[in-house]
Amino acid sequence: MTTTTTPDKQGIGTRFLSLARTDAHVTRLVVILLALLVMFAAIRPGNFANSYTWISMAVSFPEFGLMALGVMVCMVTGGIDLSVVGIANLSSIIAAMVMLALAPGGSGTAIGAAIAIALVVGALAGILNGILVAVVKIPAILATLGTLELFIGISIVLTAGSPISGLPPEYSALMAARLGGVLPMQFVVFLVAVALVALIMGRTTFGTKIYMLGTNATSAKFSGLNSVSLLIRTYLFSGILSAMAGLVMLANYNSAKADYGVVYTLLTVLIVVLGGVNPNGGSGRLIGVVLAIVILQILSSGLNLFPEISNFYRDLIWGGVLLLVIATSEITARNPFKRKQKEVS
Amino acid sequence: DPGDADTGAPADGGGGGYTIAIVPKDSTNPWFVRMETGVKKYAEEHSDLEVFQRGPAETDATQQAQVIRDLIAQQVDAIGVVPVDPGALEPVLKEAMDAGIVVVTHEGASQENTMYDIEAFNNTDYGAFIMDNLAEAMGEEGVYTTMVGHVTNASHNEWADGGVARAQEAYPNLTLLEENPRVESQDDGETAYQRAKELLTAYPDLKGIMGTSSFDAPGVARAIEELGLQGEVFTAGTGMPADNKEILEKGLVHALTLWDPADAGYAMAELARLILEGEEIGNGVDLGVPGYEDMQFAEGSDKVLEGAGWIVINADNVDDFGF
Amino acid sequence: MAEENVIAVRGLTKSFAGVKALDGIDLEIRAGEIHCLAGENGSGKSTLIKIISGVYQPDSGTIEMGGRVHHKLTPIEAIGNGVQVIYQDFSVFPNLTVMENLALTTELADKRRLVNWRRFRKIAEEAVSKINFKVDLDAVVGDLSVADKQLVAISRALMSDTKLIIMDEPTTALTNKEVEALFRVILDLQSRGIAIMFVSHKLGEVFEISERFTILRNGKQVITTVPDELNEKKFAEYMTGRDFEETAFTGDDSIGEPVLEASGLTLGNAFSDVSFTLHKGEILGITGLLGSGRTELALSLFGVFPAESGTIRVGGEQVRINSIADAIGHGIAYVPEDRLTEGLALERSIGDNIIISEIDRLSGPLNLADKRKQREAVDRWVSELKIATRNPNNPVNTLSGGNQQRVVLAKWLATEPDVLILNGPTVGVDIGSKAEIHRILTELAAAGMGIIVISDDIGELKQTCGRVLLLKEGRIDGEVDPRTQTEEELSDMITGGPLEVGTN
Amino acid sequence: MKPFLQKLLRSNEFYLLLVILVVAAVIEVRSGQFFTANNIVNLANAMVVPGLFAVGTYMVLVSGGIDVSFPALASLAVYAVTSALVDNSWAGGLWLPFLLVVALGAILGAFNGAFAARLAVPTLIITLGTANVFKGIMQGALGSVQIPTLPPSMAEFGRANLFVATNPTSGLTSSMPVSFLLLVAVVAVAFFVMRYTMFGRGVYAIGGDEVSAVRAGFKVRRIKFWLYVMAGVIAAIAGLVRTSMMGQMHPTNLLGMEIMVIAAVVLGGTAITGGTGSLTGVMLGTLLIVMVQNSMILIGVPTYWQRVALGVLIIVGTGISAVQLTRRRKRNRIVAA
Ligand SMILES: Nc1ncnc2c1ncn2[C@@H]1O[C@H](COP(=O)(O)OP(=O)(O)OP(=O)(O)O)[C@@H](O)[C@H]1O
Ligand SMILES: Nc1ncnc2c1ncn2[C@@H]1O[C@H](COP(=O)(O)OP(=O)(O)OP(=O)(O)O)[C@@H](O)[C@H]1O
Ligand SMILES: [Mg+2]
Ligand SMILES: [Mg+2]
Repeated sequence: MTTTTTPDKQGIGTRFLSLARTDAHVTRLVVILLALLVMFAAIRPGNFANSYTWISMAVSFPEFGLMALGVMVCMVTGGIDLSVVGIANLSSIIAAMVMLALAPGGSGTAIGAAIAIALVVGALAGILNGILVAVVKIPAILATLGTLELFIGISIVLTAGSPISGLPPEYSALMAARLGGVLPMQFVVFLVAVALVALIMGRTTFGTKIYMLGTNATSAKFSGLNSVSLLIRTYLFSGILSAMAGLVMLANYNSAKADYGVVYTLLTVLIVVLGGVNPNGGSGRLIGVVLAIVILQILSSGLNLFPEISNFYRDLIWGGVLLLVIATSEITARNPFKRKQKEVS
Repeated sequence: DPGDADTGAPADGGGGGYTIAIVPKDSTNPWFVRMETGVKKYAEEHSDLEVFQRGPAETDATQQAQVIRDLIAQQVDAIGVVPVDPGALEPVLKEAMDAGIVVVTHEGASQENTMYDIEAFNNTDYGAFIMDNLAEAMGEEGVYTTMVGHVTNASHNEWADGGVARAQEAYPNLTLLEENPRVESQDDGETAYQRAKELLTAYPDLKGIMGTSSFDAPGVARAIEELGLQGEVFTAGTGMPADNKEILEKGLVHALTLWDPADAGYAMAELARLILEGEEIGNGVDLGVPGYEDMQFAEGSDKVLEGAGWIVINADNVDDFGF
Repeated sequence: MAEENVIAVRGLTKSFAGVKALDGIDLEIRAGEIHCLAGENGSGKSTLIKIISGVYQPDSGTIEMGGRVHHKLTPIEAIGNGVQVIYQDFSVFPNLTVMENLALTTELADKRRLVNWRRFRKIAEEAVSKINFKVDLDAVVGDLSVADKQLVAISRALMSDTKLIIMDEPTTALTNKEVEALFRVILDLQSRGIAIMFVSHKLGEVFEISERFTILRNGKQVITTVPDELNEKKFAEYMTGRDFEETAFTGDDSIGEPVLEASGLTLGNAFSDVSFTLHKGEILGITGLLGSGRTELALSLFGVFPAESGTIRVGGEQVRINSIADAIGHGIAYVPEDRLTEGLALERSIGDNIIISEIDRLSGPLNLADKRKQREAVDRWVSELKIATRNPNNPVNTLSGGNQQRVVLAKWLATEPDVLILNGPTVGVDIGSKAEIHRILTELAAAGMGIIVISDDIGELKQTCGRVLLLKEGRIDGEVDPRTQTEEELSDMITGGPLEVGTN
Repeated sequence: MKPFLQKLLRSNEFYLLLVILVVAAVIEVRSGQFFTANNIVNLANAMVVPGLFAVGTYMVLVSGGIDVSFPALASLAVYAVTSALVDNSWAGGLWLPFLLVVALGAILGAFNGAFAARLAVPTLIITLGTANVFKGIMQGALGSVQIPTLPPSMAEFGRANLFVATNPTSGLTSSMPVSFLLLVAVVAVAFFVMRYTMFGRGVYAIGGDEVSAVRAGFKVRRIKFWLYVMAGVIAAIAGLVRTSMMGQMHPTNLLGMEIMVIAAVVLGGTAITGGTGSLTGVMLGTLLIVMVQNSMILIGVPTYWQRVALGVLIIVGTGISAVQLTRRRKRNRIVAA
């Protein structure tokens, strides 16, 4: 992950070779990433060598990176969360309102309270998603589509559609800070989230359980797993990650608005599937998703280096990369009669 | 200082000259496609400079900030922005200025982190003028409402507010439909058409719809024609001549208003060059395109430069523009 | 006399990513013969079937049918040559009606492009009448009982020009009664000159009906012969390749105090007023026809469908079991009927499958997984149950039936239950694994666990159980000591005397 | 009679119809405008494009797949054709644009189909990829911009109407577009294909159990391939209709419709896991969504509350059928997660 800030191919190479062995899909992503970096370095050495290039990327991708992590954990259970953007904006709007209400001039406590409340809002929104999916048993793709509309709707009602700005300077200052002079705060937040996800998915019983649930919900049920509580906790987790994204956006734009980053909804899904998470649930690794996030960021920032190439080629390239990856993954290991998991919606 | 700024100029940058990037709200909207023609024209006239337009794929504040961040990373010398949402761009534009990049904006009167903001006019007056058009068509009496692209679109709402304010002070017989003072077209001609039909079904005495987004008036016009209300219900708004030739000539729309985005693009680039070359920017500065030869500071501001207003297009002059 | 062969395969070989599933198989099926294909789990039976029916292509070898030599087949070609397969999982369409399930294959074989619903109904009516199977043709197959699903699959196979019907473990899901009915169908088909090839792990029935056997071991053809050449012992040796001992029931009757007492349990139309007591160290059999409520009873003891009335006592004190969690909490474990969908997460590792029900106890603070404890638990059960795997991190679907079943068992033993309920514990498991599983059950009982075995495999009941409860239409219809009864007496008790085909 | 009644009470369509009637009643009460000739026509008009998309989506969902690429596919097909014809100032009949759009739709659909038929990857991933590719080609390679004036034949087609409904009280006139016939035709064809051809039954079979479909002798790959081709053609036709009726080509006009259409189809009782679904339900589901989207003002929902209302509708609508399903499972004691 440090690749984005220290573009040192030696390091990357050795670091990923070990990883590559463990997972064919990860290998493919690593190859793509390396190819990208080489091209970048060859065509635009000036920018490649310029640390600001990497720092600015590290500022940009945490917004949707955090949301993608949320989508990932839901997809592992065989679900999906289309409402991440809605949750992010709703929680950042409420956080902004709280800051302005408590101390327009800004104060440590006000900011602390605002952050806390944003996370609570995210958690509540996630719980609502979880209940709709686990208890009412609405297919996740529809339940979270509904709540996406709902959350954006509520945000519009709260703000009459206009942005909430004029936040206390301390807050954006907090985020504008650079850890050790280099690492942007947004990036640090993202790293924390990644660590959190790695811990929860890989090191806790909860993680093992939701992978089980995603693989075969019926056998999970017969093994005594409480799918309702598991799913609610999963979407809650996604909600909190989205709220973190909201807080990052609040800083990046020094304002909150109902429709910031609506384009992230499909982007996050794209990232997660590109990262190798199976929409039918049960499989998918964090490292893959993180690689996908970095790849897409480098792609779009790289494209902006070429004014003569329209930004619309970004979609073309993203789609192409996705198709390429799945095509190659099929060739390496195919099982035409692979039954698709259908238990969880 | 320029010398330093140059090191970052793209490898294929034009002969050590300045690099000036213009960042529109998005790139399919015909509005900004037109703006790019102005930018290209400027680039041709100044071969020593690297001047280009670079917009986000969608009209989205986060995407626009992303583009600007990448431009800063490329160490361009100047950035001219048409902000999707001025508030949202403050931090990234501040970064740009801290990095020694010249920043100018257009349609961003409220922008703080900019050196100068060019307004073809002031938003409130522009809205007022659209209202004047509508009022004239409506015979200065009747019920009207306003349509915006999105309730979240800052300038659309400012224009609409300006129009409403104008109606209140100047047209005592115009009344705003208070059950539904503002509807959304979602910057979509089809939605504008559907909403208009619904409005006219729900409120039989509705006589005028003030459009703002360039999709509004054409969509509303479609509804008026289909519902057989031609000559009874009226609309006005912003629009490009070519896109609205038909409805203007049919008389479905009395008049549309615009300023030529190409000129705005050209003017931004010129202003950026003047600043880069250390010229004094003051009242009367000439940005080299009609309507921008004699820019004046808005009163009480030393940032917002206002130009000589807008163009009205109607059935008679719609063919005279060539765009 | 190759003419009278409906099919002859020569030197068939097939391997999957290294695994040699089939290795030089030569086999002839004659018109009107009943040919049994036997072998342990993973010996290649299903693969051979899938090749003959055109689902898989062989790596080498030929298939002669309809007077032509094929190097590979498509499903349609196979069907065109009169080959019909009744798969282990029946391969019916759960979302479609009985009528459509019955008619589609015929219509496809006739290369129809359009659907004529009247013709569909005619085809369906004919099909069911052939085995006089009474069913609502407009019912959705997904809602049918397992037995009816299979009867649908069988009727579907009886097309006008069928020459060979292959049944992959047709009896795994059937009760004795239904097996008898099925055998009548098979004999009837035979009399019409249709050849039958079937796969089974149940030796009894194999001997009852087969005219010739082919036995596979690790993809190789061990022998093809006639019954008189074999007795059950030799048969088993051919299959397993080792000297084989049938274990008879050894569990003594020195049972301890009650662990599970059910009284007056009732659940809607599933079962009513069921009372029984299970003691420590006892293996209690529960048997009855499919639909007699035995599975529902087990599921309600396990909290899946809580009983509407009646009381349950565990270790003497009354408890409420309204959820699976409750059941597990009270030390009740359940090994489900269908391990593939209810018992295992096939793509997850063997290890995770073993510890999943136990995982909370194998965790540290903040329910952080304790990898060391987990590892120890896994290793322990893999070795105790002799699960054949090099690496417990491999996914479960790399194991064959028998071993998969042991994984399910291990999962529940890991929770150290007081009461272990097994539903069809050895369905589709070969004799080797079967004996092993029976041995394990007996040991567990000896160690003081209370065990309920739900089964209609009479041999199994005789070998393992001290007492057997008969369940009929949701009510307990008597209790027997299997050792005092012959298999025939037992099966008559279950089915309520000899029966007519298709009266179910 | 009785079994029929039971069946009715079980059917998702029945409850959907109830919901629609309730919503209609609400609109009528709040505005007195619902059951007016021209409002009905307005709804029919608004339903054409979503309705067409819904048909294709329904077919794909039944096969157990899911297609999110159709708006991008339609936009690309129609944009390419329109701009080509405009550049060559085509003044001829509608047959050419129609033919070209259908052909292009088929080709792009085949692109989806090739992947879906060959790869065991969930089709959501595939179509996410192709959607981006299609969009990228249109906006990047073709550098799409708004096209103000269409070829005359398309413009006429867009304006042509079957009849004009007049509201006696308000005198408002709404015209029923000719394209509504297209919707009817496509629904009719789709109904025939799905119910009366082995291809259609194959689609259901694949959605029910793909392995069994292979064993039964269905040419699963071929069926999937042609399924996506058909979906592509239908989507392209929908795109042509929208463009013609707007009288202008707005390249991005359709983008982002996918999720709402899928919601409508699932609302109509088509299982998102495949195998079940009826065109009646699909049309009812689409009608419900279109009705609500186009009646917010009539009901008097303030603009700021409209998205909340839409969200609630989706949640409640899908919630009802979800609860139905769970109930049924319980009744039949089907063990499910
Ligand atoms: N599709 C497949 N991919 C990979 N390996 C396979 C596949 N099908 C079968 N095998 C392997 O081929 C061997 C034979 O499998 P097969 O299913 O024929 O066994 P079987 O005799 O049917 O076992 P059972 O009695 O459990 O049904 C097994 O070792 C299995 O691992
Ligand atoms: N598609 C497949 N991919 C990989 N392995 C397979 C496949 N199909 C069968 N096998 C393997 O073949 C072996 C036995 O095949 P099969 O599925 O017939 O056995 P089973 O059904 O698990 O056991 P039984 O049939 O005795 O209940 C198992 O190891 C199984 O994993
Ligand atoms: Mg088998
Ligand atoms: Mg088997």
